Amino acid sequence: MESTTPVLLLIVALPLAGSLITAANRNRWKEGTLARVASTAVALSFAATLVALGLQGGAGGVLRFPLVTWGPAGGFELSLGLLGDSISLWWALVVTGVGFLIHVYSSGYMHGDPGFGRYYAKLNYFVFAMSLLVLSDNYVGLLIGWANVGLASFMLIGFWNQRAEAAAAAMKAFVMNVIGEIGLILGTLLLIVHAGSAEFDTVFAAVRSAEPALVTSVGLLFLVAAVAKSAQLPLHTWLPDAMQGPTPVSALIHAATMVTAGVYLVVRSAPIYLASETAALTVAYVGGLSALFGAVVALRQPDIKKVLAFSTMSQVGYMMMAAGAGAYTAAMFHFMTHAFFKAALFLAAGIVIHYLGGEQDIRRMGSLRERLPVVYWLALFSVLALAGAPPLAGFFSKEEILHGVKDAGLTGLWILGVAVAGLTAWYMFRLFSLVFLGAAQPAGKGRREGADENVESRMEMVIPVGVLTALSVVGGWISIPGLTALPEKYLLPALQRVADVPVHRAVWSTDALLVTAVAAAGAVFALSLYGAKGSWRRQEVAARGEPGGPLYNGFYLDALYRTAVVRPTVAVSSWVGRRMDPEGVDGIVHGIAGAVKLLGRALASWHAGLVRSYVFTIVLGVVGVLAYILLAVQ
Amino acid sequence: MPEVDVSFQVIARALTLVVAAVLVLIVDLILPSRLVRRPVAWISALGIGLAGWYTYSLWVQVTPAGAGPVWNVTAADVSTAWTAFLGAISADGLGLAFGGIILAAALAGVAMSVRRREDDVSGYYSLLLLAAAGMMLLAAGTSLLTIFVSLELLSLALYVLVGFRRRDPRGKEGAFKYLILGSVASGILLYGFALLYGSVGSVWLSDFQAYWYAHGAHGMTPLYRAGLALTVVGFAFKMAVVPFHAWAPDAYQGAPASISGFMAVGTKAASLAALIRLLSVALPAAELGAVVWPLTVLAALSMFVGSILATVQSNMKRLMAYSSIAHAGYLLMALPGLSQQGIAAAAFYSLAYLFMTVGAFAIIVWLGDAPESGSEMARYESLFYRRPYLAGALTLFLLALAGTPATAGFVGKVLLVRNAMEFGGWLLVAALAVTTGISAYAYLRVVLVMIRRPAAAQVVEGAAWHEAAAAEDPDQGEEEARELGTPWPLAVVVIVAAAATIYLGLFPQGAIAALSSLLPV
Amino acid sequence: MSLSVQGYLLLSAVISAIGLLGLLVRRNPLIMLMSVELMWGGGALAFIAFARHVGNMDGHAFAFFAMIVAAAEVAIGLALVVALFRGREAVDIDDIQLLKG
Amino acid sequence: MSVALIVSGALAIGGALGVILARAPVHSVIALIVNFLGLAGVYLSLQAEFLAVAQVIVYAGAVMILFLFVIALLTVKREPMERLTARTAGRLPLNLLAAFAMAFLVVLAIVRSDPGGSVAVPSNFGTVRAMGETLLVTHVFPFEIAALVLLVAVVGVVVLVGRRPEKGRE
Repeated sequence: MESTTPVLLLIVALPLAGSLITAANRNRWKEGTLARVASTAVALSFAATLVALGLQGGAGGVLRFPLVTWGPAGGFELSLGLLGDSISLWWALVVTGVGFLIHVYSSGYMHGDPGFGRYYAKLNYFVFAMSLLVLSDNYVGLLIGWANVGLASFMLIGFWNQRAEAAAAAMKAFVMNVIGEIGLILGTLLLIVHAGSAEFDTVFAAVRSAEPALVTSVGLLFLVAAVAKSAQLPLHTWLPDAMQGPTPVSALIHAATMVTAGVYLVVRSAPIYLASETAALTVAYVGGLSALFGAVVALRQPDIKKVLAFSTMSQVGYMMMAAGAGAYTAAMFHFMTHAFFKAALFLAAGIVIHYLGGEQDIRRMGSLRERLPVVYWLALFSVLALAGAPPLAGFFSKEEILHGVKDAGLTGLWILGVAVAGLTAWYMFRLFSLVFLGAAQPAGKGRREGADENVESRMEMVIPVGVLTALSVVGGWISIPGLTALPEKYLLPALQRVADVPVHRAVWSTDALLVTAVAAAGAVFALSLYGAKGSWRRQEVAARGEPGGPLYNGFYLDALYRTAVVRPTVAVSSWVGRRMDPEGVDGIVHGIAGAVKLLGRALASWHAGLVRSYVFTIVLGVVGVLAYILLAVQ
Repeated sequence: MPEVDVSFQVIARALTLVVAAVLVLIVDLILPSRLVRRPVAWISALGIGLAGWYTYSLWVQVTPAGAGPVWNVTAADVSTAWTAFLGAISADGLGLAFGGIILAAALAGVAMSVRRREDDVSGYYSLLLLAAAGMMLLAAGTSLLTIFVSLELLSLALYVLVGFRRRDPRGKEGAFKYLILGSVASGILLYGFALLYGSVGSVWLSDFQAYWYAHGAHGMTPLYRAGLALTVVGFAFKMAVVPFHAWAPDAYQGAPASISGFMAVGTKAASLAALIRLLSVALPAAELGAVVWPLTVLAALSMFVGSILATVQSNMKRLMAYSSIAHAGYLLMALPGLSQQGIAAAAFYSLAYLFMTVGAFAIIVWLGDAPESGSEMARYESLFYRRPYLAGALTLFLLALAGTPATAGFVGKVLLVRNAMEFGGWLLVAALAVTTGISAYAYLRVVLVMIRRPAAAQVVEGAAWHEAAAAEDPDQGEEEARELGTPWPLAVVVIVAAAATIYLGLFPQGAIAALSSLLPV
Repeated sequence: MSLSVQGYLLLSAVISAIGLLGLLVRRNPLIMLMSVELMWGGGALAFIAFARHVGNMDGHAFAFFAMIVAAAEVAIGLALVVALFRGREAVDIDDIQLLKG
Repeated sequence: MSVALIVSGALAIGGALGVILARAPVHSVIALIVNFLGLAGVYLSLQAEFLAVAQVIVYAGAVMILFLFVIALLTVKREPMERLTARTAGRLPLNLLAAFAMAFLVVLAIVRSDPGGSVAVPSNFGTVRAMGETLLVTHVFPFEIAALVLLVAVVGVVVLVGRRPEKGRE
């Protein structure tokens, strides 16, 4: 079932139009008008996506809209077009839907910022770029969207570009993205050369007959791209820094949509990964290790947004793990649920930060339960959803992923995944306790300049969080094994259209009990340590240098955990977080950049302006060319 | 005594330029000097336009739509109908296509020069026209003599133009270095031509083919090899291929930006066309590897040196010079296999390079072209907030040079990569991949400078610099530029270049098809 | 009797090489220009030797054009030398080094 | 091999060495004239009469006079010489090696090739009349381009040094 419809173009073009209009009138219109225009553009785009969903005519349906055709000329043919199959529309739905909520939220969050119009223009531009990425029917279009998404993210991270850290963070994100883009460009070039086209269907048909080495190379190159965009090991360091951007941006880009572009690339390229086990397994292990790494590092982060950032890295790691293991529907399902609860958490964090006048250190918060009761409840449900408490959304999607990984025979990764589920509950409840429970800490107590006491009455901010939390609660019910199982019914046909995808059915199993138990243990553990009277809470709070009571009054349990589990974990966590992270991985990136610069300086000194040395260089060149042509070839 | 076949049709495109150059000089003698500026610019533009018309009308005849080029029908047509002066010059697709690119660059050069305030405008325009004529002839020359003399015509004119900037010692310095190194290269080329002539016994390229028919593989004597090697070096120098590139940064930085833009495109296109023509007749396909392999290594070297050094530059013209060195490497990717497809890729990339580079240089002119290193970057500081459209256009050109999808630069790179892969140029593909990343960093540094909001101190410093520049040299500086207003030709150059960069990125098939059979058979 | 073509070629190669060496070791721009002349002279000699060898006068034409072009080049080169070095204490190419990197 | 040829060749090489070894530019000019005269002699032995004459007139005459003018122009106070520094001394062997390597390769190509015997040439080979036909008939097109080269040289020199008196605000 294929049909052509301009609705696809509308999904992409509306945010672009919104961006241009907002940018053109950014200094002329009032805040309210700007916000309304930009939000309407995205809302219409969301509506267009729903229309497309209706036109699609069932799970196997494919919508197309051709844009540009190149060739056939010069021996190859390229065409740019839009594709609306189940995978694309699934992604577009989340991008425009969550994007709309965040647009609404931003009108409150960015209220009074001098760059208000600029902000909305960029936010709209991001939605455009992201929808272009997911709706393109070929790798070149995907690449164009990919590059634009990178640019949008660069501009939004560096939005407050008067701040040196913001500019530095933007630069870092950009460098990482460029590394990824090179991988994508090279992979695309290889495919174009092999298949004579970049169009998905043609490429996937050609992949069946391609040499394994070529397919593996493409798979690994795409993995490089995905790793950079999705903040996976070892190119993840930009993500925590990216929290320099406004909080709604973090919610939209660095939690819900952009970082999952890597997952989209892997899922979209499923036929390539199915043809190359090496590449697929690499994806799975990179994902698994990233999931573990993110979770471990998140255990001790003091910054509310950084905890969420590392959590994102960890959760995207889950998705990559699933995609690598062949459980594509599980990866896509988790993408959707994660978008709901992570966006909700970020937006809730934004409210908290606003309330505290810009404070982001969780050790200085506490007792917000009394003062932000609505946010408290909303956050609680989102945290539960992320931690995997049944029957909230995260429970179902995580369940499906672990099941898929186990089915694929990757027992090691499965164990790792279960452990990460425990860690997830642990760090989330640590965060939750430190922020909402216990006694008020300085920042929570006193008034600060710029603090917004009435933030909870700002409906444009609270309602989006409420909607997202509600989705986090009910979103998982679309995939109750044996009952609804909507994702696999809807998404599998699109995959099966291009490749023989193994079917991982979501089923109930006793493993669910185990995972839930592990997560519950993590949660209980965190609550006991960081609850109102928790010993670790006091220790951490004291560690920020405030006067506190006795450091530690050891329960037996505490002492046991402390020596057997907590201390090693904490040690590893802080070691990984502090040493390896900034110095190791960053060091490599800086090292490469530094080496290029150093090489540049060295080469530049060769161009010191001395004619004789230039002549000398020429003579050397002549000798080389002459010697080769004269002697080497006979 | 042979009858000389004078064919106005074949030489009209170069002749028009020469006539325009002479007219410019005559007008300068007639009119009082304060009235000269406008008429000579118009004469130059019209001369180039007319040359363009002649090029186009020949192109239509040589490559009739649908039928393919004439020589594909009968090879004899090439040697009789479309050559002149006993075969000293030809009118074939290769020369016409690259000639069109050269003319476009020359027209842009004229348009970028209308704000120049030096005296000697007539000298300036006439030299520009003569250099363009030399490039046209180089691209079309079919005897070693024509090739050599027209190469020297363009070189000498450019030496003077590079040193044109009045009272700026940098221009003279760049010009002198360019002259010395260029003479060395010409001497090497001359020696190479001598060895080729001695081996073949003729300076006509048509006799080279006869030589290979007669000798077969035995034609590859040591003498011939040496001649070939020295010849290749001569052209590589003009294209600024590493290690024969050292003149380029100095010359580009010292020259007026309008000239840098013109010569970056024109010299490269003309030399590449001549090199392709020479290799296609002077070597049978089986022997091509002997020349292509060393060129491949040099191409990879060019990409690396060009892109790495571009990352540490603090002068836009110098940065563009290193970018041109890297691009010389990319263009050489067309040579492996020397196929129609490869030449089409080179021609397309030259066309793309024309728009990207001319556009970038037009913006350099727009902002008040300056030869210093370091302080020059102050002009680009926070440009996005002062002149968003200009900054946007420059960003587009830089992104295109880096090879971003949806721009002409990307399509060109795809075509070149495809050719290199087909003929086993894996080294080139790998070098292109790595250096694309490095050069992206170099170009984006500029974009970041434009995005960055200046700290207060920097603004003062920049302003002070402008004042100092204005006091020191009233011809230059952005203040002055603003005072003069933006001449519309400059705006036209930027708009056309930007439009073409995007158009060729989105709809390249027409251009690729038109360029798909340039190789003389 | 006359020398074989190889003898003439060796002579031309030696003269060209001396010219090249001059460019490598001398820093006086005037002498550098003269060294360029030497290189070109060697090239012209090779052409004339080959012309005699292969028996057509294309080589003579080439040598003649090389002569013309060299003269033109020297004229421009000297003009630049005057512009650059007038009034300087030492005439040394290493002293003009504004452009580098 | 005639004595005249040996002497001419020796003059050419000796003159060339003189150019690069003399310290004062004037001495180099004289050495260069010697080189040109030697080359002219060699041309004569190759039946290139016209070129031998042209060599003497164009080079040894006009071009060398140009050099002397410039030397005079630059020497209002003192000889136009390079500074007496040893900045390049350390690199001299390297430079020698490079030039030698290049020359060696070219010589190798020359020696290893077998050009065969020279062909017989008509009696008017290299005469002024034959030269005229070559330049004005066979190669008339490059000849015209060469005229443009000279035009460029004229315009170029005017542009570079012979500026009109500067007007306006300078």
